[in-house]
Amino acid sequence: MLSMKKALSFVTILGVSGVLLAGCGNSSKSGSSSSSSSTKITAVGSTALQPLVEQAATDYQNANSGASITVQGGGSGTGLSQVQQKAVQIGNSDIFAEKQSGIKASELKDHQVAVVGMAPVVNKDAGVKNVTMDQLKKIFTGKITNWKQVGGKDEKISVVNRAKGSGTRATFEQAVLGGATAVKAQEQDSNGTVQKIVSSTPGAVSYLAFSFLNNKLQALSIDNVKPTDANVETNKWKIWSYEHMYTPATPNKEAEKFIKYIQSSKVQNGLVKKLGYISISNMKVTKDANNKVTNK
Amino acid sequence: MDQIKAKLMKPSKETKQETVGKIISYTCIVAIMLLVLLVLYFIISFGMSTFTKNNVNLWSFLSGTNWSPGQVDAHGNPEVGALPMIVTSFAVTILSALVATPFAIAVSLFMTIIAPKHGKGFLQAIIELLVGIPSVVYGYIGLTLVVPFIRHLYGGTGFGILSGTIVLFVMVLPTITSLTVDSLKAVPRYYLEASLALGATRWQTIYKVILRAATPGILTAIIFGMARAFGEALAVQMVIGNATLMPKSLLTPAATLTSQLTTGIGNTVMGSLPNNALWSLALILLLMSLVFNIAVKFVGSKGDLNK
Amino acid sequence: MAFKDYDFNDTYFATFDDEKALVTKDIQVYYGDNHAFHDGNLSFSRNKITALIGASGSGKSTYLRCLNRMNDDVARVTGQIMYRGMNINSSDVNVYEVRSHIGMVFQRPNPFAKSIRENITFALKQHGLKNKSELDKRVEESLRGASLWDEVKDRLDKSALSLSGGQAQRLCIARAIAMKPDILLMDEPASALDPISTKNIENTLNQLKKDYTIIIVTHNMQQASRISDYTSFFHLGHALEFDRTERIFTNPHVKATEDYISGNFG
Amino acid sequence: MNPKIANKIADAVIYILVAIVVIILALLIGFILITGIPHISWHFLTSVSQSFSAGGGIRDQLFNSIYLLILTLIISFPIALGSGIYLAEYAPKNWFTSLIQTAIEVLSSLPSIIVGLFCYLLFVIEFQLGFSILSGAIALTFFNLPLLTRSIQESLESVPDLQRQAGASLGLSRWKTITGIIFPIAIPGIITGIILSAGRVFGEAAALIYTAGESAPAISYSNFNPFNPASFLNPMRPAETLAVHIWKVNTEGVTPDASQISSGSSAVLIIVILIFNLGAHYLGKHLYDKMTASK
Repeated sequence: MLSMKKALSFVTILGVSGVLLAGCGNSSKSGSSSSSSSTKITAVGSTALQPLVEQAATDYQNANSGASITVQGGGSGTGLSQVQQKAVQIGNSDIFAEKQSGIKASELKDHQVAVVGMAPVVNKDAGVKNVTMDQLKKIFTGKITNWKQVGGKDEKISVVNRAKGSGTRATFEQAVLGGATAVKAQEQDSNGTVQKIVSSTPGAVSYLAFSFLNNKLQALSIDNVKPTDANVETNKWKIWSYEHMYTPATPNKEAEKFIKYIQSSKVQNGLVKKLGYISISNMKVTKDANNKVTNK
Repeated sequence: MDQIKAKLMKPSKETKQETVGKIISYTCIVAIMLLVLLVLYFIISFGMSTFTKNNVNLWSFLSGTNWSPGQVDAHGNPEVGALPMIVTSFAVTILSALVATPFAIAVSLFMTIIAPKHGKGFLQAIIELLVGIPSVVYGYIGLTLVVPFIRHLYGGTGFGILSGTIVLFVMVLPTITSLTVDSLKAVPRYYLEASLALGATRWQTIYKVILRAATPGILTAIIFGMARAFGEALAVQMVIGNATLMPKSLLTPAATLTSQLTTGIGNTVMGSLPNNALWSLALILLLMSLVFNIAVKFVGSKGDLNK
Repeated sequence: MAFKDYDFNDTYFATFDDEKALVTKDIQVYYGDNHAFHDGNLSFSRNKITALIGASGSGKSTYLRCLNRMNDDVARVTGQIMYRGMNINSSDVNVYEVRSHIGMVFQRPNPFAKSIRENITFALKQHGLKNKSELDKRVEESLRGASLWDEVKDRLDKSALSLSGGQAQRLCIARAIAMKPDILLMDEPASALDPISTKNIENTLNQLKKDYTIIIVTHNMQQASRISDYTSFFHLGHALEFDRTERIFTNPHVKATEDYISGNFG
Repeated sequence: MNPKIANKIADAVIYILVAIVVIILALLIGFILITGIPHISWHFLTSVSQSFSAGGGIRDQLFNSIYLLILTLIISFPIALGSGIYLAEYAPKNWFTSLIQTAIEVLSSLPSIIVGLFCYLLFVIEFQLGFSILSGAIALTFFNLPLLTRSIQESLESVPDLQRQAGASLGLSRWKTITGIIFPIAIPGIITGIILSAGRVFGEAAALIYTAGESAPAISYSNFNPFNPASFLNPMRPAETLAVHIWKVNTEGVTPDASQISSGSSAVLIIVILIFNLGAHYLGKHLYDKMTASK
């Protein structure tokens, strides 16, 4: 019965520490994390950006022993709010901080690390390969409801939106809807899920990051412009956005070094492309938070 | 003689053991209660800020049908009407529990009374296996098997409450079944024997004796099953369509409280209205499950033979 | 069964001047507001068997369970239980110590789900007996005491749940006497058993008498008359009569006792 | 109706319902295994995952799932046992006890993401545990406690009172009676509870995204110092579990073989759970036999 005794004394310790923990939790609401060791960096936020940053962090840590970087998802909103509260050193976001309600963009510093292009996709069944920008707008605002209205099969259109507040949706609506409200419909928050739903549901339409386009679904051209990296670089293809890594206005030195690494041509021409993003350095234009595009 | 007397008056090893034991078990229950209270406090304080800080009218929150936090309607009030999600959550939870319960009871009876030898090991192994399958996997299987099936059967997109119910049915089945098995096992064996000896058929015995005696336990099983259904997000989100529309039938896309919550929480900023509104959904979820819980217990206390 | 209204003041308690092992004074038992047992004033002689008889619901089991404070958690018990000159019905008194001096055997055999040996040694070890050979000695002694040794000596490490009902009950007796108590309380120990097992148990009790004071509840009057030295008759939560067993069964003082003995109840 | 006919009908209904359930479950598990097993190979099980190229394995995720389960059980089982004992043995039957039970049951209906976020804010940030297995284990403790407490309570309650009376009559303390006599009898039921809650740990994703994290940094299996950040035993390192990995490759995975990894991982997960369950039953049986001398 010795083991039982041990287990039971363990219970007591845990129980007591639980009580203590809970006690602290109530009292120390303000004690935010001021003490982060100089080399430990946490980046949270956008799940779309995560694979890139994670892989870059692995390479970076291999090259710089002593650096410790944790990369996690959680969504752009989480990333921005956590970096604003200085709970983490880097907040990854698909969306400009200015566009996220509840974030004071002036307190944050934007580091653009990649560009992602997005394309409307339809189920192959619909028989549509090209639409005009106006048709696309009408589809997503619910004014066009059958594929035959845009030259496809007689099939009901079922719209799959991306999650409200997500970078993808903000970018798409800014570029396509221009202020109009999207029709209320399905909402999915990840590229993978949308990819599967559109490829398996007749009549479905949505939009995906370029890296998720595949031969099971049909990517649409808009006004006969194809969704390609080259078209994004010249802004002929309008639906694209930056991937951001936000830091506080005065960033942590190590975090800044790491971001510099990601922006370096080694990563931009290597990892960024391999992961299906478009390199920042290849862009011929820049875009600001209000969607104003200027040539470089 | 006096030695025995002295011993009788003094606390012994047992007294100490009992005190220690009580302290341990009381500490544990206090720890659990603190955890529960902490979570409750957390959800209530976040969930209430929609109404206290953002001045959203509670009634319009509960009865509104338009959910677009971040946007305002013609009067400048935020569009946070949670009714479609409340209705849908209710619908899928109750429907899946309703569908799953008879199956769960049948399987439990099969495992404990009808064929304990053959049924038990095999069925129990499968049921225990099911609990561990990640929601995502349920979601994708739902997407590849259930949604097309419903689409072929009834037309439409296949997304909707019906598909959600089917997926949830499979997900809550293990919980309800295994807890029901526990409560059937707790019915003393001699109840069964006594009833059979009186000439009752097996079904009469099951229906009139076993199930009655196990009613409180079965109801607890259903509560836990509904709790699982309520809290489930990833799987439901993929098959129900996740559209914040008032469900018109079982076949139109809809969204549950949890699926909206999970979709939105990563894309909103803590402290902003869209985020607070999501926490209010969590609060509603909490209150609804409390109501369910009390209702089921109330029904159960009426059928309880031990009272 | 409708009982006649007997006068609860029509009582008779014979006194004997042998040594007393246990004396109760004015025991009352309350379940909440329900006054379940009244005025328990009985004395139990050392190394004798006292039987408590009466119909179901007469309060004899309730009373018995007061004697080692098994009612502590379910009822409120007032009055005095004098054991070795001390009132043990007091919260100051160590209840665990009380129970190790006053053992109990229950109506349904309830061996622990452990081996036969462990059934006996579990509590002994807990009470501080660690010596292996001493433990083995106790196991043999108590099993012999309960007339079970010969039947189980080859399978002491087998589960006690494999025993028959009568064997299991004798194991429970062995378990109780292994603690070397002063007093053994028995709550209808043979009521769930067949006649042969009952006979075995009765023989065992006769053996045990020389070392223990035994108080036994039984609804079986033949059994009471066969094995007990003294008998007390209980009715509707009252003890009405106490006397030598042969006296109770041949010529009781109290009308209720007489009716019960002669089967004229109701 | 004639009771004999009713009996026949009832039997038939039960058999049909059971058959339907068996078919559904067999389909489900068969689907996962058939689509998954072809992708399982030694390489798959023993190599690290890749974030963008094909051919990644699940070595670390598999280990993390098991390690997380162990840590979670170490934290949650003692608390659940203590609380289960309280509820089954010590709690008075009054409104306060049923309030406690209701509160615990309500806890189990919270969406996992809420609990995940709560643990993120409190443990990951406030107590600076960081994204770590430990944070994940604490979050999962919240899910485990209700079910585990409930099943321990039920298992203890189903042990007949006669055993408790026997213990008491021998002068044993109630605590000793519970731990030494009642608990061993309740072991099989408690094992079932552990298995069910372990399943929840294996399958949980949403709560872990915010606590244990969704990245699996390189770890060394030859470093046995749990305080070394590179050690596989370090509870303070971030750790992606198999379920989180499945979630990740399904949602934002950009590897070309994402769907193969997903099906392969699901099949592996099922097999691991099966092995764990069988092992737990076996160990439980062994423990039960040992403590109750039944063979």
